[in-house]
Amino acid sequence: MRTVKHVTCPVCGCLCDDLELTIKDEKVVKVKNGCALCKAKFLGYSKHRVLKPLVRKNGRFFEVSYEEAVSRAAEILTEANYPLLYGWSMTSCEAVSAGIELAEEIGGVIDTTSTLCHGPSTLGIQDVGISSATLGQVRHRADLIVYWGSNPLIAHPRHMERYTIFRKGRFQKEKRKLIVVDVRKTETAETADIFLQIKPNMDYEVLQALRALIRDQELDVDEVAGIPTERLEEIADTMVECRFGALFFGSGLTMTRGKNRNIDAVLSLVSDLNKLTKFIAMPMRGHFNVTGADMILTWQTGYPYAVDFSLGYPRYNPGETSAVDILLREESDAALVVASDPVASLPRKAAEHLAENPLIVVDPHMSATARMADVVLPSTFVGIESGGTAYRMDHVPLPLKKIVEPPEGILSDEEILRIILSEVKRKKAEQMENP
Amino acid sequence: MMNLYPTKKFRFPITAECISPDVFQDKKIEEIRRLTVWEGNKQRILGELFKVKESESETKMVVINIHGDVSRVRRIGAYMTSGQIVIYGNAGMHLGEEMEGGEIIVRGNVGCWAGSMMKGGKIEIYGNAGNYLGAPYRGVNKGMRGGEIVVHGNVGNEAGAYMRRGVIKVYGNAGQFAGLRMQNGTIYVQKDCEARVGACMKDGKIIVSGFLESVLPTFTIEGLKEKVKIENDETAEGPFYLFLGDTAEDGKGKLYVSKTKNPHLNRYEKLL
Amino acid sequence: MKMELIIRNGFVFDPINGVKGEKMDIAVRDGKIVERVNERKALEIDASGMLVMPGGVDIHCHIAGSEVNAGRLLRPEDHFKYSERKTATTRSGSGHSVPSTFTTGYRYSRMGYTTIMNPAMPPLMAKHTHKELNDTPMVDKGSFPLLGDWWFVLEHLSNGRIEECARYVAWLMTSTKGYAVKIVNPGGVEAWGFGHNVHSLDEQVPNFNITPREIIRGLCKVNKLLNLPHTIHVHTNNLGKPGNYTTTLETMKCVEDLAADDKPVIHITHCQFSAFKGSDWKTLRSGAEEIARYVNNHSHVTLDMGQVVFTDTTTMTADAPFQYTLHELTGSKWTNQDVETETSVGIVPFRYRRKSYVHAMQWSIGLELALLIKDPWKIFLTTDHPNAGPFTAYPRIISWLMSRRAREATMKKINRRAQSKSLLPSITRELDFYEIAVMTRAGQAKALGLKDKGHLGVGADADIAVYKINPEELDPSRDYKIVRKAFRRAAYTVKGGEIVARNGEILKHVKGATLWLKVKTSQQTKVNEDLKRRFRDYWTVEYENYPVSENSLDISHPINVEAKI
Amino acid sequence: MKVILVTGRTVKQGFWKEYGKFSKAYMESVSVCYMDARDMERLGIKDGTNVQVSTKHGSTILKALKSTRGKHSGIIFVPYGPWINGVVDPETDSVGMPSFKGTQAEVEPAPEKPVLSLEELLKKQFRKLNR
Repeated sequence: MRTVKHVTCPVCGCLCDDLELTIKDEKVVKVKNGCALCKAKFLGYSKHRVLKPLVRKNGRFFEVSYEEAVSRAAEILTEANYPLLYGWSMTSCEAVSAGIELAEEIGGVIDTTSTLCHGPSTLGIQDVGISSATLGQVRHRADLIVYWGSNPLIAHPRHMERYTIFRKGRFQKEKRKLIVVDVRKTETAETADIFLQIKPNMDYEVLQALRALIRDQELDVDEVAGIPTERLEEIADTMVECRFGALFFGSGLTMTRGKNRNIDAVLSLVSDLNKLTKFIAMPMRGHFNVTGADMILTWQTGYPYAVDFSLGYPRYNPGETSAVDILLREESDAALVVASDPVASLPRKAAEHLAENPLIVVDPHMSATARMADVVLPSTFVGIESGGTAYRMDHVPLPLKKIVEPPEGILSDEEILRIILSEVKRKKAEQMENP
Repeated sequence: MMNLYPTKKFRFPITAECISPDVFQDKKIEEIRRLTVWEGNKQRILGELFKVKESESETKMVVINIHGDVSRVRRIGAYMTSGQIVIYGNAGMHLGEEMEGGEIIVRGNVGCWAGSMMKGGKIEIYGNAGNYLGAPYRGVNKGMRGGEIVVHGNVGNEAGAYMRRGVIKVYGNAGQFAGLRMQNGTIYVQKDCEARVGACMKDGKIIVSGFLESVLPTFTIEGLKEKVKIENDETAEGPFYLFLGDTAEDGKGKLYVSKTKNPHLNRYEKLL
Repeated sequence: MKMELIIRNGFVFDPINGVKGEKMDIAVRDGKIVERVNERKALEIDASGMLVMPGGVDIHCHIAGSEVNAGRLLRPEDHFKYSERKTATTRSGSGHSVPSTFTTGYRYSRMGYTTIMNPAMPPLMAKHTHKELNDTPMVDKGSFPLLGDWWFVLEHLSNGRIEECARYVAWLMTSTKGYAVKIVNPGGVEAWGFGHNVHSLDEQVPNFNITPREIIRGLCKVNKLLNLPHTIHVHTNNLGKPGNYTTTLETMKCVEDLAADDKPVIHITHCQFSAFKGSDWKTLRSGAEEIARYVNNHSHVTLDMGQVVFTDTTTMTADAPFQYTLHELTGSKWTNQDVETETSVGIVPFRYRRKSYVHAMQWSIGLELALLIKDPWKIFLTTDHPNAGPFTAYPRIISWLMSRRAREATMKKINRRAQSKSLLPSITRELDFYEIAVMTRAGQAKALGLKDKGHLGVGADADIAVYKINPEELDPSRDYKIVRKAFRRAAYTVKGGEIVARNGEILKHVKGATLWLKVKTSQQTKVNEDLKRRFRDYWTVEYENYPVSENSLDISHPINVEAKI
Repeated sequence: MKVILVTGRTVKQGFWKEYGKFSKAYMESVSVCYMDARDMERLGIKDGTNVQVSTKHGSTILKALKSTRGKHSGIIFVPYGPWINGVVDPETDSVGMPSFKGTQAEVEPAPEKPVLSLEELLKKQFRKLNR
């Protein structure tokens, strides 16, 4: 038995780095400090593993060597006219970096699960900017917390305990005020001082109304999205009167009608509030390294997700170069999925085209997507069986640790991608010689 | 006059900003066939993807006719300054992006970002247009700066976003957020309009002659108007409610909404 | 073993070794300048009729890290028309004012630059900065942690515990793999945590019993105690505000008594932004004369220009309250990122327009400073990339510095009122290639304390730039356009003894090392459980997960520093 | 009955997905539909009755569960997952994001129709597995 301390949790965007794990016979047997999701991952990850590379022949999977699987994968990718490389939010920055180079080499489109969570938030930021901060800043200073369209008690279980409601800070010893805005009374809403239950698809109207109210504009209407105007005035006053406000928003805003414009409005509201007090906003990023994938794509290509290399240089235009749109238009002719399960998470029509493509899946599990694959390359669990770097939702980078040995012979995402890349380069050089 | 016929049904995105009168000008047909285009990640020449034929023309103006479905072909007519493109079929994204002059006529539907950031000239679409008609590229705060777009069918979301000058006329329906953050210019929607028209508009004019799902709470009623000028000698017959907004950004844009088609808005009348 | 190289017959400008345009050969072996090489075996560059200089050194350019990346993310519109295609040797990229990392490295290399300093690293984000620096090829690089508003610094200095503070700074410098102490609007950035600012050197920082003056003096003393190669690197209070030149003068004065042996103890960065006279934007005037007079009479200061060029760019500094003011002023989109316990960042897109009075005055002020300060070893060429313009504008700035005619050509096109208020028309000075070599490499390397950079003496790193300019034939005053062109595309860039670029074409993608300080103090801060708890209490990460490990640097180049404590 | 469909995360979904998508526990945590008690009454169904949820994009069979999350009449809540993905609106409005929340839907009782297992669901939905 041994213990490992200060472990970073590879589950959600909170990226708690204070876990203490007990290891027995190269298995995690005890998790200290972790939430339910964290415990589920560390104690349950080793089930339903794929332990041998698989290649589909005549509709059936056959176990093969990594060499054979990689060779087949490289063949698929080299031949493709418009390959899609999707996933990336549940692996290390180092693996993403290899993925970007691969996408560039084969003239593909690389997109992350941002596209399905906070892609619209990025579009909002690109239109109006964002006033934000690291989570410690919130912890030390905020006296007002707003969760809008997000349910941290479920999706980010330790967010409130580590950074907001249940934690004291240097300048904030008293209890903070909590406002929750949602379409139903979530677990988080139950703990709120103020809960605004608004009609679905009406967030934009509420946000704009608040913006007008903090400018002391009068509204011509008596209610917005089911909320009386006087009540909105009270909320506006509460926001203006705080010393430091922090608004966290989730997919309740990005996935509903208005999408990126809801975020545009939320960020504009927060920006406006800075004329009167201090206010910050932050997207509640879901997967543990979706922020890191955005970051590394941004510094290597200039763009955070949905990057299209088909013309030999990076281009970006979600709606045009994003995964779901490409799949719905049936444009791709090959796909590589890393650390994600799009067949289980994309709308069916998009998933259908993905499955029709020659499909390569790099994943430790037999996921729904792996079930559809032509090549399955089993990999290690990043943050458990291999290390690397990940970014917390507030852009703080943290180390992922290798805690236990992976099953014998199993490679990491990064290693697999690097060998695919070199195999692709080899095949391309070969083609140059014998066209 | 150059005629282009697609040689096949395209599966991959085709990038072909070379299909522009400015590029074709003074080029021999052989040179035109050799222009670079991209099919997915493969570089091709125009002659591989299109049969190119020259035909007699009465005008000196460069005219390009495209016969067939080019809905996967992007950037046709981008940056053009003169001449004419006529498309007998559907056209792809970014049609006439940043065009400065000349004319594009589409006898079919067009994809998103048609006339994006255009500065001059005219685009006339007989079918429907996608989202972001005349709207700018991501992060850009200058939309349409001149010229005219006419759509006989419907348009998607964010038509005329960030518009600074020019006219967009839609004879069908419009999606959400028409005229988002517009600063000047005119948008006319003859039929119905989804919600959030004029969101964050600072100035300019939007006219909705059909049913409007809802007016943003940040618009204030200003009065009633019998008719509104669209451009030159074209007017829209009312009566119209006149709203001002968007007060969320201290805007003073004018939003005209048909009174007769929108009885659900008559509650505003008590404020007049 | 690497190849040997000989650069023949060039006009060599090597100010550190007193070489002023003499025709000579430069020999290279194993990445170093050597006395001689085997001339039959060595690869030869024929540099006859060309300038040979040490590789360019940039003391201040925001090219990597969380704030730069937030700028990239904010601005797809900055990138989509500035793309670089992948080639057999290079990676692709994009960006005008905030280019992607690979592209940044290639662009520097094309101009003959080989060493660059990234001047603003939030310590908590150091891992990020170094990841980006790893991906910035072609150049050696370093990064300055932002320390002026770090709680540990504020607390120790307010209690007068200079030595204790120095030990923490030593720990942080080594932990973050940093190169110099950066101070930005001291006290103002902490005040921004609640949306406020400080407005003079003697205003109390809210919640901390300390003033900006005490922070600057304290860190200046710490810097000396630790024996760091560069001085404190200061972005002044009140930056970007009319009338701020007095704050700048006071800032320089406040450490006057800490100087010894005529050595610099403070670097005032992007001084143009801190040299404004006047009471508001309408009455804005240049404070360059006053600042130049002070600098000409003192030896404890170095500065860099922060030269404005007329273009669309992205402003980004840790001076978040200033960035907010800029957002209010322009109405442009605004990104802010406060970093717990340490610092902040603000980003606003900006366009410098010739026809704007203020922007034209800023353009003039930068050049006035560079020309009125007599000693080129005291003021260096920068644009505070990308704040006053992208670094790719350096060749243009060189032409302004070398040619009155070039200045007049631009002067004619700027705002008329600015034309009449500018001091530039009265300045006749035109710099020569030697002075340019000082301002763009030798002086910068010296100020940074980089012993192996910025010169071509035996033992120096073989980082060399060759430009297609014949100083015997060309009159830079008249032929400033040729000068500009030549500096834009070095004929050859040699990095670590290898030819990496030729006539603007990248021949080889090389990594470049990360330079950082391994500071040794005789008595180190004892890290016990209590201290770890305090770390955890100040930050939201574990003490153990905070430092940047050396093996995370692709090429680590530690520089050992023996502290005096 | 006409409702608005909202999909999202739940504790169980987040928990069991770590154990593998083909586990029974994952299926049981995801192939469910949380409804307002009054809506269930109106439909005449009990806690645990199967319902068919349909939109113009497709339909699926889920087990209806009484929501403990206050009143939200007219809204049904379904955890993210393959069961509901055939039903949500794939339209991205040219921003890349499908409409996972706020889709108009129809709910009807389907006590005799079974909830499919993941394997069955995939076989039904994807041609590739039937070749």
